[in-house]
Amino acid sequence: MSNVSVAGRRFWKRASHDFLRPHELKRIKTNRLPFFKRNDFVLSEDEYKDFEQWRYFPGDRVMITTGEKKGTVTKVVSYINSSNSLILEDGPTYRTILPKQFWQPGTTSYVNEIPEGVKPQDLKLVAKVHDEATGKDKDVIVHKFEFLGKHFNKEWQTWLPTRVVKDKGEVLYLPWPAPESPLERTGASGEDANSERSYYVDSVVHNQIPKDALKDIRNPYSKYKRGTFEQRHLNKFTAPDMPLSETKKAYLSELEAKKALGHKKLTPEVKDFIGGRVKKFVESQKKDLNIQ
Amino acid sequence: MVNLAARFHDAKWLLSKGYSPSVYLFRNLESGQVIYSQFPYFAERQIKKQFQRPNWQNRLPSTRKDIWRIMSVVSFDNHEKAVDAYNALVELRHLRDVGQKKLANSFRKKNEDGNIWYSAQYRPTWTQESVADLTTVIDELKLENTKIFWEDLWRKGDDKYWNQELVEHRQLEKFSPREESVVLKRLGEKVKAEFALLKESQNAETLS
Amino acid sequence: MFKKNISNVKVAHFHTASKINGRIRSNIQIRAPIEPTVKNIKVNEDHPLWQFFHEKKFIRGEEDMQPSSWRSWTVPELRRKSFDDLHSLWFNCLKERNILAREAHLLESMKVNGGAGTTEQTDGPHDQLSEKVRTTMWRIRHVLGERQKAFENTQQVIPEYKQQFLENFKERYLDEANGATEVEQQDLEDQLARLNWALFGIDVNNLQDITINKEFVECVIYNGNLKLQKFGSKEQLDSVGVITNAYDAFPLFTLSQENSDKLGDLLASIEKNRSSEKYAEIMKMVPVKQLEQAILGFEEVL
Amino acid sequence: MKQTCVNLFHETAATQLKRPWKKYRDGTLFYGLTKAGSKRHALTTKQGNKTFYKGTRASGVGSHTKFGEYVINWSKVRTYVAPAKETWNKELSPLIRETVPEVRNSFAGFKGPSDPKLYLKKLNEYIVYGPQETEDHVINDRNVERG
Repeated sequence: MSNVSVAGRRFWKRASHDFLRPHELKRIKTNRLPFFKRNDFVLSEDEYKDFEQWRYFPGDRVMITTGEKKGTVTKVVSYINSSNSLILEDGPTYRTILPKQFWQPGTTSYVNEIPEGVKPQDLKLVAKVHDEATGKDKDVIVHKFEFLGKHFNKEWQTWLPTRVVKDKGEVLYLPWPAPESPLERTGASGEDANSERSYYVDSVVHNQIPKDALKDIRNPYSKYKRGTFEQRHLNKFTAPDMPLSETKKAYLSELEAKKALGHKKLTPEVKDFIGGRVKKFVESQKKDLNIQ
Repeated sequence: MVNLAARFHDAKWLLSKGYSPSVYLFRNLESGQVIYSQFPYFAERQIKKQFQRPNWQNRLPSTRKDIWRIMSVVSFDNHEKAVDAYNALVELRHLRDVGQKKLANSFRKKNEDGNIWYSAQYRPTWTQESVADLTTVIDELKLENTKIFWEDLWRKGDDKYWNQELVEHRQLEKFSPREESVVLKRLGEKVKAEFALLKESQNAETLS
Repeated sequence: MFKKNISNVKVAHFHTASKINGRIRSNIQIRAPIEPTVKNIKVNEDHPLWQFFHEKKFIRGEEDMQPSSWRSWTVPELRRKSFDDLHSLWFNCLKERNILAREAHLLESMKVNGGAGTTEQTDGPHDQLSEKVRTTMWRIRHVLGERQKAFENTQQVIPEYKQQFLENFKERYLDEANGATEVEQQDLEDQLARLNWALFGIDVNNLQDITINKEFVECVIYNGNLKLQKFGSKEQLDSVGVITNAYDAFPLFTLSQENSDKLGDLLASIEKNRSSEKYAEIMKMVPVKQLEQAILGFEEVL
Repeated sequence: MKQTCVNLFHETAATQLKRPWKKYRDGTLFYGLTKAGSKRHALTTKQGNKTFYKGTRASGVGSHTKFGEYVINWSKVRTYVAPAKETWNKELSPLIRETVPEVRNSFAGFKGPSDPKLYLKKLNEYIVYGPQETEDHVINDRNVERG
């Protein structure tokens, strides 16, 4: 804000990723203490930001489709932002060495099993569907679902994308899991000065916005203002044709002259003449064949 | 024209020439050093006398008029007190530079390198020491009815350092640096008038 | 002589050299430097620079600086606000950004980690909040631009819809005025006043500083006809007919619920005007001039 | 022989300071710390030729007269129109609590916020009901408002 410009800030953000020379990277790697290499980290620009990307929400029931735990049905616990993956309740784990400062209460060993993140594309959603035959709810694995607009979710008190399954014109809504404890939302609209309505359209003659304020509100030279594209613009952007050479001109005039003559219908005499010539040729061919 | 500040003047002389019973403290804007004067101006000789052990941290300040500003005017109810205070201040400065050099240095705020804290050329400790000396002088000599006119009351520090029975603090009227001499002259006239009134009443008392 | 002089003068001294004067103060000790304090500075409660402080705090604590618990105004929320409110909000935002910038600058100079302007990879809370306030600000401009566009678009289509709009209003107005109570009558009066402001731009409650123009003429004719139809009987309506000029309409324009009994007198004066010699001459004038004549004539009557 | 630090050991200290082994292509001496680094920066006030005037966005608001006075052209001076004291609503906060749910506009039956028909509809509502919210204005239970 104060002394670093937007561009400057961007520079600092990227500095850790892109601005290291190969030899510097090598130096860092060789001087570093040994650690278990993990390659699943993503750049901060590529981190998932919205639910459409994550697809699942903590609390959703999912089935794992790859790896050792393939076929397990479990629950989503949380997101790992740095690797765009989800932690599952009963998901895959890996064994690692945990320095003492990271020990949780109850940890007794340096070697520990730690839950491993699973990418959203390696999961399938498990939904509950009411089975009319048995009269009970049953679990259904959703092969494919999509997002259809947004709705105001009363449980979360916010706007969330709507998850649906579309099949043969039918739309089945997949609800988001509810929060564990009901949210305490205060300041509902219409209570304070911030949400009070004070604007009413009152005239078509008098403008409520002072004339002098207009030039500060709108930028007449805005680059986003497109205007309309007219023929004169098109003319301006179209290059003129190259002048024709003398030869080309002569050829074209010849073509024109030929065109002016027009097509003539064949007279019976001409037809007979052509037919006679063809006949003569065919017969001569036949004669040659007979000889051979 | 002779710069009167170049020489020491006793109380009798000051009284006879109509100078006000005041001591003037000037502050160096660049370094924060302070010089004491009997007059609303100062002389090079005073600088030489009051900075007897200059070094790289406590340099001999220049006489440039534009970098010296009035810090405070200390006025008394007679010329003897003013002269006593002036001499005592100069002596205390000598004590800090020579007599109790180590003690004085122990009080000073230091930077990481162990030198006196500074920002560019500015060392705030010089100004703060002169304020401390002023309290010492007033307390030790018991100079009653002292009025101190501060350029900025901020500098006088906490009230606990001052003997409230002896001293009264006032704010100098706001002025632009260009008008400093005029303001000081006017203040001198005012102090002198008060002094004359006081003397008159004392004379009347003695007569009766 | 000089020496003699000195010995006569009593001078107070501190150091040992002044022993000769009988004042030995060798035990004098220098004091520690006295630091200036802000306690000595008094600031007015309404000092303009307080606008750069949040509730007169030197710097806000962490509990007041949670970027995650605040969001920008959304466009639909801003659409509810009048121009004055949006103007106020803009300046409130501006002041808030000043406060944030001041605090960020202070933290930067104090080299506090995570403060704005440090080489941390993520923005500090000040930057984040400031960016959110900035979002509110561009949205204010967006909403006002949108509102202006709507106004201009309506200007384009109003000639097309105006007559229909007025006809619809007249129909509903006369319908509701039939057998309305006093409170309802007052409400209808208010509605008519709002209509006049909305379509003609005339504030009928404040006619003092109005300029006589085309809109005012239109307004007078419309109101005159409306009031005639509201208060007049069938015979009166038939005798006067539909009024098409401002000269005739102006007396009726002045009618209201309180002085509706004067309708007969007004109609009589209209008849009288019509039969006068000047009438034909006035009818040749432009409508604005007609209205001026009507006002002059009406004042004479009064 | 190439001029380097080692080869010039017998030269004077001043020569060493000038670092003659570091030169620009045109032969001029290079006194900086490094030759590398970006040189595409905006000019400062001290650079450029005699016609280069950078300013601070605060100067150049007037002109000098031949008598040495400076006349300010007020149309060039930045002005800020703050709301009047009576209309300044200080209760509006620059930011809103995250807990307040967001409202959306539907513009049902209209093209959008700048549709003139919507404007006329609102105008009609205002004429009939005055400055108060009608049913169409109110936020419904799905947190949607007509707009």
